[in-house]
Amino acid sequence: MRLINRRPDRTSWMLLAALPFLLVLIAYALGSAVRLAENPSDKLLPGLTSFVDAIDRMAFTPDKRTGDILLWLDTATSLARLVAGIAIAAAGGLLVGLAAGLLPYVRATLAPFVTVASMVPPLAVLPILFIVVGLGEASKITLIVVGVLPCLIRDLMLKIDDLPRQQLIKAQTLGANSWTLAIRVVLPQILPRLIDSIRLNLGPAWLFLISAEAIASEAGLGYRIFLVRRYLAMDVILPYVAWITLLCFLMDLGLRVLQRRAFPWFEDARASA
Amino acid sequence: MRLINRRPDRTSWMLLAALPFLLVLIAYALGSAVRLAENPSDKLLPGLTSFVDAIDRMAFTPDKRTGDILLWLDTATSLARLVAGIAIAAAGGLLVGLAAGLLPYVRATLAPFVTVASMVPPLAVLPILFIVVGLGEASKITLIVVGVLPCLIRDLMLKIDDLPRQQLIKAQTLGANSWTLAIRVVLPQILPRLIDSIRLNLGPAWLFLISAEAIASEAGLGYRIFLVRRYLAMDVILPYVAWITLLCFLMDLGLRVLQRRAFPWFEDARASA
Amino acid sequence: PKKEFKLAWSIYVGWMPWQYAADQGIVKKWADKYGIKIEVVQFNDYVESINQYTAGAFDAVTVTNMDALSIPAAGGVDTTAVIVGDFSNGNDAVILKGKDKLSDIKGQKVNLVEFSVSHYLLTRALESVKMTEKDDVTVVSTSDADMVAAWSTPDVTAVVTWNPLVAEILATPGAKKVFDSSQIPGEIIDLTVANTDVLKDNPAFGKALAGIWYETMALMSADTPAGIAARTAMGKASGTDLAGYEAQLKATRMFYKPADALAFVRGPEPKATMQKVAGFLFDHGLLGNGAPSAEAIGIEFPGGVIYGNKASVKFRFTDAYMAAAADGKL
Amino acid sequence: MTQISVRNVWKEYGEQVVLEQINLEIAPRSFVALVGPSGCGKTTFLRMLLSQETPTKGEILIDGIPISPEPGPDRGVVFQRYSVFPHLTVLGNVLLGAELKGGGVLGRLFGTARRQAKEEAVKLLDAVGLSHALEKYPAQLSGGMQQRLALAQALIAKPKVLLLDEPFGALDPGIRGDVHKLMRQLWHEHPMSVVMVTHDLSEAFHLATRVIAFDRRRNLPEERLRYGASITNDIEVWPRRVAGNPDFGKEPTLPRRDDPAQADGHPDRDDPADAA
Amino acid sequence: MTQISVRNVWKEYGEQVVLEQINLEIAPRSFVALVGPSGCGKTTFLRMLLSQETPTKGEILIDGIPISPEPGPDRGVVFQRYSVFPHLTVLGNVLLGAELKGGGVLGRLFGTARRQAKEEAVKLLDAVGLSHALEKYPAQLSGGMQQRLALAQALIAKPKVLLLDEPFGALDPGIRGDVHKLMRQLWHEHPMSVVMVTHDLSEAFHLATRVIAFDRRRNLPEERLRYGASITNDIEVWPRRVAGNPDFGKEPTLPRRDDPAQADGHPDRDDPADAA
Ligand SMILES: Nc1ncnc2c1ncn2[C@@H]1O[C@H](COP(=O)(O)OP(=O)(O)OP(=O)(O)O)[C@@H](O)[C@H]1O
Ligand SMILES: Nc1ncnc2c1ncn2[C@@H]1O[C@H](COP(=O)(O)OP(=O)(O)OP(=O)(O)O)[C@@H](O)[C@H]1O
Ligand SMILES: [Mg+2]
Ligand SMILES: [Mg+2]
Repeated sequence: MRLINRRPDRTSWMLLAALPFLLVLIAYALGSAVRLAENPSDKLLPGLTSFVDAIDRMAFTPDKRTGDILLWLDTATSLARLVAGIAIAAAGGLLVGLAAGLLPYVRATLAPFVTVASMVPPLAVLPILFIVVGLGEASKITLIVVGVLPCLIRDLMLKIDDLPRQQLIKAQTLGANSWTLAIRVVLPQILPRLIDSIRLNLGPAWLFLISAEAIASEAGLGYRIFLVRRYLAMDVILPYVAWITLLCFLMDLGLRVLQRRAFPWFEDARASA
Repeated sequence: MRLINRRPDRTSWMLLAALPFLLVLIAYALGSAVRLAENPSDKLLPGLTSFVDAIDRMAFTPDKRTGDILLWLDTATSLARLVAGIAIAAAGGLLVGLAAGLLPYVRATLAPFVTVASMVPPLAVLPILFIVVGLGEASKITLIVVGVLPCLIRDLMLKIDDLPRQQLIKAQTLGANSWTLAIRVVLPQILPRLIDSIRLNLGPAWLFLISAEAIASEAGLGYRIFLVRRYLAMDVILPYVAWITLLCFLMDLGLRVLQRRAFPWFEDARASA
Repeated sequence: PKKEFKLAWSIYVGWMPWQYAADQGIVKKWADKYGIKIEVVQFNDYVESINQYTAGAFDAVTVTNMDALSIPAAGGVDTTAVIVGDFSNGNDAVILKGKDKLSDIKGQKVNLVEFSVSHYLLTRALESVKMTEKDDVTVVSTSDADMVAAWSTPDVTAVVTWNPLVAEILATPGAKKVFDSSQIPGEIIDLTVANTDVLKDNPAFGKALAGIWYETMALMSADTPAGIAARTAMGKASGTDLAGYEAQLKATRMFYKPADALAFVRGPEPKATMQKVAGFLFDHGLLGNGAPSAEAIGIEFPGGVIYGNKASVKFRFTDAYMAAAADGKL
Repeated sequence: MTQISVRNVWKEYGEQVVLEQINLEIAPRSFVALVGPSGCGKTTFLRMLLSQETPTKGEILIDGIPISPEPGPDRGVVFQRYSVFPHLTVLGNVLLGAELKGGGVLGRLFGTARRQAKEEAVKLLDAVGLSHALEKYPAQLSGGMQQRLALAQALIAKPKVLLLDEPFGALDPGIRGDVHKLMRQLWHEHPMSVVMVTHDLSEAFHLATRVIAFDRRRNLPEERLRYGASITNDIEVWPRRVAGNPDFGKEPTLPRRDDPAQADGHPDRDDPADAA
Repeated sequence: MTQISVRNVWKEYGEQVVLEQINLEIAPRSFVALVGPSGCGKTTFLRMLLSQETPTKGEILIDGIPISPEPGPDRGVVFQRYSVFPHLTVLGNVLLGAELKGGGVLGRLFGTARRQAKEEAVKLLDAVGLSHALEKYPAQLSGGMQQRLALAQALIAKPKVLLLDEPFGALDPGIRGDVHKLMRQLWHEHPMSVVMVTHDLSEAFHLATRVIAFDRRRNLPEERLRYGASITNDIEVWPRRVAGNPDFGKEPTLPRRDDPAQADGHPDRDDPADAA
């Protein structure tokens, strides 16, 4: 049979799926063993016990100085920033995207600007950001917003363009004005697509958050990674990276579930389009 | 007439499009004037003459030490890295994406791993990366590849899924085997979509490049920005940011033109799908 | 045996000579003399350069005494200070906004690069006015690259940092230096260190480093056009100009001559300093997991004096290479 | 009572003349079928009636008044596709018309007003045979059901003119027969004029009171750009059909060759909901 | 000469029995039309003939040999949509069959081989009336032209069996008439059997030598899952049509009600290329 027609059965599937993860683990274990044999206190690729130690220290033992459990503190801090940033960007993106997608005057005004803005590397203009919003929580949230918002607006504009023109006409023949058309016809159809856009922008949002936390912060996952990088504590960094990956994965999953639950019509409509 | 039906004419359109850029310029000019009035040597929002000076220094005066013109040197260096990184990621993404998209065995093996890998924040594992690939050009290129590749693979896999199943069946009834089906039917249809994916990933690619250059480099746009950032030399940073934005814009434009030229059938086919 | 060696350096006033030496062929000249190859690699990010050295990607690195102890030494990489280049004599400073007494720092948020020499300087400064980090201030970790920008924001009122950032910050209205490293002279030492095992197997590498260094020192300290050219180039490479660079040099006690360095390293200061530094690092949990005390890591000084755990000496000051340079035996 | 007057209308797209010199009086309560070869401008003409396009020359009046420059609730429309809103249930789609009209800023009705609108919507949905699928979403409906829904949705706004652009072109022939019957019945019951574009002559004669054919009079390749289509045929259907008088407009006597295979015993054969 | 034998075939999806106990012998050179209500399993049956699905029970043989477990060049197919490759020109689409067969690892032909294949492709395209559009891409063709292209593409691979799943369902009635004529002609000229699924009884009788109807014998809601469809009618078309004997299979004598409005004077009325 042709390769394209050959399908693994359930068991093979699971074995195959586990394979690359196993390979990475084995490669790590080997590398770590070699390095630890040379230098027992090697920090770059620590052994299992170091990880267990570090995880225990970060996730289950209160910090001596502050009494906080660092991993939870960092997670809560980072998530609060991330969620705030994404929520603001989503709300703003929705508002501006809707206006620019529907109203030619707004689009003429904003479309070129947003296109250019989405290409500015936000990390490079951080100093100005600091001056405008200060160095506190606001700056981290703002960096996420500044980085993600233009992309969301662009996305939503394109997605409104993708709605069949006939729908807008039809709504007008049913008596819609610009406003009711926006809230009754376009908004509800754009919301599930906004979730898609947010999912796409989760990665960049994390990147911006980590970068912002690396620059000035007192807690947060990115802060901790950059802090312990100062003494090459890979035994802390790697679990943190894994944890961030897991959080990212869960957020993505959550958004997918939200999309399915909140917009039951969407999946079918997309499939039949 | 309803707002959604009101369209600006050509002149208004251009005026409106220019408006937000003007507003930003004016806001900048005001802010700059206020700060300069307070402190004539303020560096955060320099005045026009400082920009002219800085641009002249960076873009038109050869460096005394090396004879290079810094802006061009930085641009050439950064672009070479970016293009290399994107090219490698694109080639790898195409290869792996094609294999995983077409062959169920490869997909079973790679799909979950790629999904997880695309969520690892690459900046956080930089030290390991540097050890593995060293510090030369390779490290910057690798960071771009590591950051962009999983997204490209995921994208392409999804895009291969979106090809109508009927096409694959049809090709088999015309005598295709897995390989000829891949190169004659799927590859040519995926290439223009790869360009779309690359365009989406240009922003992240720049981010990774700038981050990598900030850590270890001797030239490059990101290097220069981080070098002068210590001195808050916004008169150099802002033109550099504008320049990066322009480059990004041109690359995006170039890719769009390439797509239209190299795949003349694509636009129509997408519109009629 | 090994023939090719790699040195990582990062941009700082006292380490700029490495770049210049590489550009001017001084590195190659000395490497050729010893029949080896030395690659000089610049880092923008200081911490990353140390990490790379610690991970084994480099044989030598430019580093401060404190970071040498907390990163490579605590990471089990036996490290020897081949060259004691200078100590900070005002290059690091505590700066307040609108206040001019150090004691005004009480209760403020202090922005600095956490766990860096700035952090150490803050601790020492607070000691001098009978305060402690724990009770009297809040440390906000801030990247050095953005320190100047951070200072320009209204909510940042106290920073501890180093040059050229200090100069930039002091140039803004309202910035007052209330404490600097000249008040703890000799405690923040800028070194060029190398892996002890590599040095043991390849003494030529250490000798070449010393040869390169002191030839460059002679060049840059000279009041000749060549000296000015050297300093101009170094200033430029660090993102400033001749005047800016010379201002930074002024706040640095450079050991231009090997004899000066020898006098310093053979004296009592290094040992006293390292004792304080180890204490600081231990307090902040930076001496490795489960380090039982500040003396968990042994530090050797010229003449075989050892501070701390004699069974686990990981950081060594040596006078061997500088003495050779002083004696013209390279 | 909704007289439509089209006075010397021309439509050009840049260089290309699409329609030229269209003059037409459509009597109240007409059912006009518009036929003609592909690309001759039928859709363009309908778009102008809908104010989705404006004529290059000439004017269109409804009851003597120039039509508004944008689509409005006086003219309803059903397109070949995309006429219903995928995010609303069947009931929601029909209710929408009432809500947009009477729902104020929110575009929603509450309380009694909503109950009344709902009753009306259900009655309409009953008329188009969708009362059993009130809570389904359009994607769960077959093509025929979607077009019936689009009809109900258009009718609740009580348009004076109903415009149809190949509304049944995408349906299977069998299902098309059912919808034709429904269409005729709706036209009898609602006080409106209908203008329908179709490719299918038999459909045109089956439903309309008047069949109008557009075509280019000059069709040499080199003349294609310079000459647009105009009205080439204008046929009164015989026996005359009269709105509100369904007796005259009954089934044609000949069985149609493209009637459904198993028309009986499958009253809702295009209904995937039943199969599920 | 391509005898297709379907022996006691059942198809179930999980709980649901879709087809049960299908027994069928299809003689060489037949043209079988498969009709039946929506969802009765016509497509499923065709998919099994194509090896896109495997029967749950039973077996399918071609000339006495069980069919290969995957699609292959012995069986060609035209779907309702997506049968042609958007990235290849009209000529490229037809050449593809030859290139995939004889083009080795690259799947491309060069030199003489290519020239020969091209000649053959052009001849086929001529037969389906597309010789004037060789360099166009499918997206530039009308629906009717795309389906004609799909036919030419399938035929160049010289399949023993040609499978068609509602190939003309998406076409306008007028254009459909043209393609019917073509289809009949192709069947006469190429030594193959044809199995065509359609919704349209008139189409079935118009083209086929044999019309087979699928339906569920038990259709109560509670029995729907447990009972699949099977063959309910198997009609030999009269007058008999014989492959290669086009005289017998000529146009039906009655004019068809759904024939095109302006059939004459518009030989290629569904051809957007002409309008451009
Ligand atoms: N927005 C537009 N810009 C330019 N040309 C257009 C536009 N809309 C339609 N045309 C042209 O006008 C002509 C008539 O198009 P129209 O869609 O009205 O034809 P139609 O009779 O509805 O055809 P069909 O039966 O295929 O639906 C065509 O040649 C088309 O190319
Ligand atoms: N992959 C599948 N998984 C589960 N059920 C399926 C699958 N494919 C088809 N079915 C079911 O099998 C039945 C027959 O489907 P099929 O597509 O063969 O019908 P059909 O006769 O071709 O209908 P239509 O005339 O609408 O094309 C349907 O009830 C359908 O829901
Ligand atoms: Mg039309
Ligand atoms: Mg089917």
